[in-house]
Amino acid sequence: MTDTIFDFNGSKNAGWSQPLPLTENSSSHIPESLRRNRLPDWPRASEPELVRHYTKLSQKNFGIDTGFYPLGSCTMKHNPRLNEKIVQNPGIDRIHPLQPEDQVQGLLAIYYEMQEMLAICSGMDAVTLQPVAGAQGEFTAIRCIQEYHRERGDNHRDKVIVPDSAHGTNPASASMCGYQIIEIPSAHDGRIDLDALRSAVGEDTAAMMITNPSTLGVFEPEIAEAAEIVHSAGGQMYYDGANFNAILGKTDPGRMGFDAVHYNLHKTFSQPHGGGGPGSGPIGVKDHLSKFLPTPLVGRKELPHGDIGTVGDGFWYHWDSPASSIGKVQQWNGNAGAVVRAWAFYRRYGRDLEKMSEHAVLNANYLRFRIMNPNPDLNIHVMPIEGCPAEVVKHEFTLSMSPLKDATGVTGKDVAKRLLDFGYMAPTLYFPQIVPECLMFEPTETESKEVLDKFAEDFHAILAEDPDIVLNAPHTTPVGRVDEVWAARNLILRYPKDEPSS
Amino acid sequence: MTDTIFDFNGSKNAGWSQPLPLTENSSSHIPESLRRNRLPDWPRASEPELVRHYTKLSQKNFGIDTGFYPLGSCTMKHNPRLNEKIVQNPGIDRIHPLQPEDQVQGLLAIYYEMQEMLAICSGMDAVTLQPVAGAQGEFTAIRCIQEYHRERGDNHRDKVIVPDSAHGTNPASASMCGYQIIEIPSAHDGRIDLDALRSAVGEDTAAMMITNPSTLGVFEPEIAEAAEIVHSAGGQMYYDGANFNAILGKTDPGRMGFDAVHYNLHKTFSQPHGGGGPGSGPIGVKDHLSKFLPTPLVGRKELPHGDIGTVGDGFWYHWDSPASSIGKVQQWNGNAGAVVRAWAFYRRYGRDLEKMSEHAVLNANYLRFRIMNPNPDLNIHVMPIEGCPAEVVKHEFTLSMSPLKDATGVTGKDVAKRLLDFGYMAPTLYFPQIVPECLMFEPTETESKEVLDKFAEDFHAILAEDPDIVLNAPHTTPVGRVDEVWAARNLILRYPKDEPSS
Amino acid sequence: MDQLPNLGREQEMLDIMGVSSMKDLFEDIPVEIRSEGTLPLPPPQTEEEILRDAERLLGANVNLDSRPSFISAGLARNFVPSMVPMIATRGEFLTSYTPYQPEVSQGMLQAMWEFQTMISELVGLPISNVSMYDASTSAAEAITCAVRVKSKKVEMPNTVYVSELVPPHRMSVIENYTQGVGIEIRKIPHDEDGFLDLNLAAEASGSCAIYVEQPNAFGILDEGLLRLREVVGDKTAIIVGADVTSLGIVEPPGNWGADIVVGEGQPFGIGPTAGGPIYGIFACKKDFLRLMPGRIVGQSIDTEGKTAYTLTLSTREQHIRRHRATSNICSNETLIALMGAMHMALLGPVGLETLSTRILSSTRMTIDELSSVEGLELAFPKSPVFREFAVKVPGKASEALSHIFELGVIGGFDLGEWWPDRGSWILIGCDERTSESDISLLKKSLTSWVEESS
Amino acid sequence: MDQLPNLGREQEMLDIMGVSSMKDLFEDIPVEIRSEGTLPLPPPQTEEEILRDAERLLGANVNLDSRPSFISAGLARNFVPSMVPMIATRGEFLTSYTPYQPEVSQGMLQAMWEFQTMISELVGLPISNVSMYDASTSAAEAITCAVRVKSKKVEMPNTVYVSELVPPHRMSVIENYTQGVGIEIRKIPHDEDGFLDLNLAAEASGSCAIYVEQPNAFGILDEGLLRLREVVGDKTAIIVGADVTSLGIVEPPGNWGADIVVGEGQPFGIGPTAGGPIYGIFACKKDFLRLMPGRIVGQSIDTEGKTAYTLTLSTREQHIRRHRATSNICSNETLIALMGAMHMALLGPVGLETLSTRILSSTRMTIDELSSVEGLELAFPKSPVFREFAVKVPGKASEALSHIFELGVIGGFDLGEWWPDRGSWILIGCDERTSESDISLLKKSLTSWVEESS
Ligand SMILES: Cc1ncc(COP(=O)(O)O)c(C=O)c1O
Ligand SMILES: Cc1ncc(COP(=O)(O)O)c(C=O)c1O
Repeated sequence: MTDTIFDFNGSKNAGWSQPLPLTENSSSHIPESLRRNRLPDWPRASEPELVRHYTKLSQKNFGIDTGFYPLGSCTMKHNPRLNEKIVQNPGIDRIHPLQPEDQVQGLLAIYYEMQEMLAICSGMDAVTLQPVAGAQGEFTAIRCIQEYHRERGDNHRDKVIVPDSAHGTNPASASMCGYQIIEIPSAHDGRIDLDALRSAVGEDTAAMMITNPSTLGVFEPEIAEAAEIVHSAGGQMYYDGANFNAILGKTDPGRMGFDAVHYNLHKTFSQPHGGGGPGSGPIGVKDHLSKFLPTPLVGRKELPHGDIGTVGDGFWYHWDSPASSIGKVQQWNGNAGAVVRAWAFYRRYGRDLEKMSEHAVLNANYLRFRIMNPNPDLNIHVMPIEGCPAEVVKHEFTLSMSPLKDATGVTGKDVAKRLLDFGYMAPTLYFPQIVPECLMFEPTETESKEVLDKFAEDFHAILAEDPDIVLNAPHTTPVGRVDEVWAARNLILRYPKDEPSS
Repeated sequence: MTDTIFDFNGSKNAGWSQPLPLTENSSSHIPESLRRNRLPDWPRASEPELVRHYTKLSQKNFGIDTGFYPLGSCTMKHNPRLNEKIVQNPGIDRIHPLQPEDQVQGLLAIYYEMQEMLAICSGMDAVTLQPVAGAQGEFTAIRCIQEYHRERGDNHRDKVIVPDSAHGTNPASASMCGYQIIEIPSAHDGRIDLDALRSAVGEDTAAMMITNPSTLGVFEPEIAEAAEIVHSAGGQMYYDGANFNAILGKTDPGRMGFDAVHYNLHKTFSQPHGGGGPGSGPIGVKDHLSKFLPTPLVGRKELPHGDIGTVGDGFWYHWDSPASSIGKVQQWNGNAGAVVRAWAFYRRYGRDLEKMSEHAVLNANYLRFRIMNPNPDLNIHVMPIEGCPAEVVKHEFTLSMSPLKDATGVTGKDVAKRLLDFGYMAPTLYFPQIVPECLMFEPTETESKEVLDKFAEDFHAILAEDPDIVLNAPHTTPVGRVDEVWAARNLILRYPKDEPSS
Repeated sequence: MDQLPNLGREQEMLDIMGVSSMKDLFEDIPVEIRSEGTLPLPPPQTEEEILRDAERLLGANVNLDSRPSFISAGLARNFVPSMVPMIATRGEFLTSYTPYQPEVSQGMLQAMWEFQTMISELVGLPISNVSMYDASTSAAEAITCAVRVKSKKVEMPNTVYVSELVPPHRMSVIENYTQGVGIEIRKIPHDEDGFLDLNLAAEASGSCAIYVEQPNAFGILDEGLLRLREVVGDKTAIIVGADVTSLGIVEPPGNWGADIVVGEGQPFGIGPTAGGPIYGIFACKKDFLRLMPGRIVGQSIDTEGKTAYTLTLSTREQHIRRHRATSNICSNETLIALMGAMHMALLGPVGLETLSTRILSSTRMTIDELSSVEGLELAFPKSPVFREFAVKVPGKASEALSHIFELGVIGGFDLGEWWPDRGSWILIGCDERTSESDISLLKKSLTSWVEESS
Repeated sequence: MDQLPNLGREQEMLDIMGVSSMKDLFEDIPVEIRSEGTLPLPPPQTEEEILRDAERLLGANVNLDSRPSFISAGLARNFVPSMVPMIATRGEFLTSYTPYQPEVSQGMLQAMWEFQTMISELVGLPISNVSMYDASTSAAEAITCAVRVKSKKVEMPNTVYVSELVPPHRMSVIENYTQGVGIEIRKIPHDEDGFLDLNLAAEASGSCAIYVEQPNAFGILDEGLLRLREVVGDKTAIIVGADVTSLGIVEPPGNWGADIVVGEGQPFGIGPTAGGPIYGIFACKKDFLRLMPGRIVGQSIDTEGKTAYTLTLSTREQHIRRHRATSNICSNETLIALMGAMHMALLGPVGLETLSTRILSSTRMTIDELSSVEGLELAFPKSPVFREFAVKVPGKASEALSHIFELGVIGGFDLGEWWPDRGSWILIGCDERTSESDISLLKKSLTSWVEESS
């Protein structure tokens, strides 16, 4: 019906009803030259129209709630509704980050608990909750490492090593700190190539950034050796925690030899991803890096009389500034709302977070097994090959669709689009780039066996299908395959005119 | 994927996690013979599975939020989200109806305000908010009328008169009180037939039940005469308030001569209809009936010192019992949540409720005009005829699709089904029964001109369409036309067995 | 005004219609009955202002979660999982109405069909409708339904026996619903342990129906009811009002002969909400199906044979059968029943059992604690109870309750309000959320009252 | 555990795979680095328990709505229409991620394209991205973006001038984002009225960019900025940090020469939320498009020529361009931007104007009231302000604030925390919800402090 929100054509005065201003003619206090003459061409709509508009838009959007979302690396697990309920509390929604400590003891207590919990789970010594996304966590940690080297007079270290399988944010974050990126190739099985690493490290190595399980979903057994190599060259080891979901309670980056790590609360700890965010990317560091952390952190003091009031259970929570803090990476104290959600999620598992990882890994291995072992009666053109020939995977795995492409011309992207027709979100496509025609699957722990069985079955059906159907997929989605090249050529980035109206 | 909720097959122990019972072995306090041996076969599911299940079900459901819902008589207007927010307040959600007055002053204040407002708008003297639906309001009012006659020794009055155009609940409600129903035919234009009424009334007339505007959406100009006729026979006049949306601030049942009226808070006052309810059906009565109202009502007393506290603004609110109350029609105090929502809705309009009615009527007349005046270039098979040839309608109107049926075999029902394909809810079908092949349209005040224009256009498109397409509609809905006869023959009323498992 | 999309565009629309003014649209209302001037009401408010007033007013109510609370008496202070209201109020559910067009209402229809199944499983009867207004109207309509089904077949047509312990408010609803259609209600007494007097209940044999509650108004679980079928014989319908949350540990009435089971659905799905909207459950045997009240969803097929759901047996309902309908119910409590379905599905069989056990357990602990308070006396010390129990205090219950409220405890319900001769009885309700500290505060505060008043 | 559908079914799944135990799935972790035993954390909790703890903890925070509150300093105590969070948290939005598959993400994509348009209209620039993390990172990335675009074309590459009144926390973010890539930041002073010193600003001519704020940290609207383009010449990018809610009455920076406008989007769509999640706005002229950070949605067509939306210009982003990306931003603040879009759409042009006027109005009234308090002194009595203003108190701001907090008022922000030499300055923030009674309580409490402390 209405195509865009700008098709709502209420009267000149349409808009949100508000109480009257406290005084009249306040605008006389603004110099005339500074006054706006023409209001923005925003829609003139009523609540009924907008509720329907956005409801209808939502109907054209896929979420975990509407179907299986095996988007690898992104950990699209169920978002418990309790967490959404909790953040409606005015004790978080209506809190200003600059309120004095005594007004926000409850929030600080949650922050403190989260700092502690994340440190414990990762084997780190100190945690900040300030970074608001994984990428910002990376940036923050690399900044801390940068100051660490600087403080030691190690000013010549200007390179950061990343495997070629790393997520794009790793090199981008390091590069924003001014580092040169050394990309090292992976071994043929997608694992770290220690020889390549040995020849890459040197006196100019500031840090290495790596995730484990790797972006291929496979645990890197030689991680301790890698850390050893980097450390002995004087570099620092940075753990990209996007894959943390796989290993809680089983191992931790501290044991693996890392000095710093980020967590994606929107992955491991279920903060909803909301069409791209918000996220939250706390970082944990070992002692030697802790004084560089962004300011402030939450500390606590035991109160003289242990029994004083209920909130702090005998503690006084306060903001602390690390001695040589890099300062701020976000203006406030990070995405507090995401932290509170993650706290609620964590509380639901407590020490059983390990079970979460076990089930994430169980589901990934099960799905992989199901996909790789189709019913022999099916007429499958050709099977994909594993991105990594490991016996077990962790919480995700990759498949190369190259054989299919060679045999029928159907690419990984075509298969991905065809999956949409079956009511699934497509797996991550063409990442990591080292696996040709890569599809990356991460079922997460919150999918049932039945969903995984059905997905494997549907996947097989696609592999057995007339390639033409797959090549032209999707067929049943709100729009057909979208022309991305057209978009980039025409660059229609707003409605309808090219220039704002005022 | 999963067909029904019973396809979730979690482990034996799957289910909602709860804190442990306070004591062990409490079941030993229940005689063994009374203990349940086999638990119900409820689904064994996790939150992730259920969120998705119900989200997917919702995707197969049409609401005002998803499209135009011109279901006549039901007043499917926008449901403001503020109202939903307000009822999440623990001051309503977590209140017990038996709490003493001093614990619920705020709620009683809202009740009082609503009683007053409804009395004012309808020209009645007293209002109870206890009935939980329009039909229950009818029943309650007829009960009051019954006691009124009884108290006067008028025990022979055993008949209630309803026009043949009345809603089914009118005769059903009166009949539940033990009354015989006298159905009087409407005049040829659908209006009340005063002669028929005159010959129907008599010493046995307990009441007449009627709505105005009539179920044809047309104002009954002779309503005062009708009231006169009934009153002079000693009967009482009951106003079915389902069509109250049309007349606020323009006239009221008090002026028209009614003694009792119900309001549908879920129609006029925007309580969402939720797939069939909840509703709320307060009634208002004139003084002579007020002492029979259900118990309790809310009263208030001015406090000795006017300035005592903020809630009551100087008043003390209390529950009162009418002198000859019929007692209770619902165990508590009605649908308090619906009353609070309706209060929030009312507050948004205040004395401008009249604007609401104006726009409801404007929209209905506009839509009627648009539908009855198609673009002459269109190849419309045949136009519908008006259910009532009135110059203006009120908030709704009826069309007879008989000409179409005669010309092409396409029935009102077929057109209704075809409208679903265009993304609309169908108008009310075959009600009132006095209009052959009746479609009844009520756009409400919350639809924009653009929506009405488009609807008329699409309606014309259907009238011009190949009848086969319409006869086999709908074509794009989650399921095709559903076989209602099959359902009634096979009576599969639960899953999957016929008998409960225990 | 942010609710009227056509505000300020009236003239444009009138012009298209060829109508000159808004006034013309109301010319059909005779002058004599037209309202004059503006409604004598306050001016409109904005969302901000309404919300502020709402928070002020509702915030002034004492909510049950704000302190230890022991008031139950037919409604439950429950815990509703966060998912339930969030998903049930999705616009597709919230803003829909009766699924007259099944093709675009499969979501609600299927959910209600699943609801029927869960209720059927819960109470042990094959048929369930999709909700009545509440427990009281459900009981009332069960009685009229039983009379419709049985009157022609029994010795005592139009006669129904009802336990004398049905709470008076519920009884009043039953009376309103039955008085006009000539149904005679006869009361059956209970013995001093609160059990139904089975000897006198035998008199119901030959009547249309007997209505009893399990647990009853004092929370008592009555083992004798297991013999009720034997006592009243095969022809008289047994209608049982049940506490749905007891059915995780208590034998469902369907298993001991109930023909119809009714009750308050509220504990599954929604808070007590000051008494509504809540929903009643109604389940029955097949023989009652065609004369039962309310809405029923059936499985069916569409034109292509695909499974589909639809309302069925609508010929019982008022919009078809008019004054011969089995009930006048039209708008009902579907949305709340949907919340109930979600809650039941989340619980699962084991969750239900846990829930029942928790309630029983806290009831027992509360009894044990109060038993040790000198001056308090259990009204029915020997009878097994669930959720509620009556306690006699040395003085007026109302005064005891005011006293302990001052000490921060909502201590139960003054039974004198229902039965004046029980003015020293408090009905204490426990639930899954009752904590040890709640119980000890109740005990402490009651003790202090007993001490002060003695 | 109600979150793991396969709990208790592990063996069944392992059997199918031919794996004997869960342990086997973790055999690939070398023994030396395996964790021993259970995580040293408390046991799992149920939803009931977590909610209880959350309410206890969060309930202990003093929320801004619980009393008169005058703290702003870059975030707004706003009023968000009820519709916004309810519709924005529909699962289809809430539980989706980056719309990599546009075919099933048209909803979010279109909403974001509409968001871009509204921001573009708001600030008067043709291009908008779909949100940065917050105002501070948006400012920081605007600076690095401007340097990328301008460095090769200006006399002072890698040099950016920044107003000295940028709040220190924001400045710190800017420093972190710019320090490593060799950008030199030079400060421009303000005069005693709080206006940018335009003579010294002229030095920025020839640099890559100048970053100023309107209103600035003291709420001051600086008319001189209208001449900034003239002062710095054509080659230097003008970056303006704006209060989005001022733009209903204040001329948008795009109209007086800004190349990039950044700011805090929070006032549209979400409460202050203890500082996050919020979102930053970022809008620019065409020349910056290909080197700007963040996500952009473009209109396109599908295979049948139907209008469709998709992410575009992704080659700027890290997942394609890796270390040469224009930013490392990946997960961002889309959902909050969606809330912003809804809020802006609800307001409409006239609603925006009203909102701005209300804020201005309450600011003025607060100033007027406090001006009459003996002992208080406006820091910039002559300068026009919006939303905030600085007031000097006779003593320590922190003590004044503690005092009035005891009297029930959150009185503003102690500017000594940002600038130690302004330890007697309070930054008082007003907003659309400030009421006359709030103002009079503020006045009363400040007066009482002045009196007591003098
Ligand atoms: C492996 C990996 N590293 C880093 C990131 C960046 O995290 P964020 O999106 O939270 O910035 C991601 C996110 O997709 C990732 O998958
Ligand atoms: C004209 C009319 N009267 C009465 C009713 C009954 O109201 P309720 O559904 O609230 O019981 C309706 C409802 O549809 C109606 O349209």
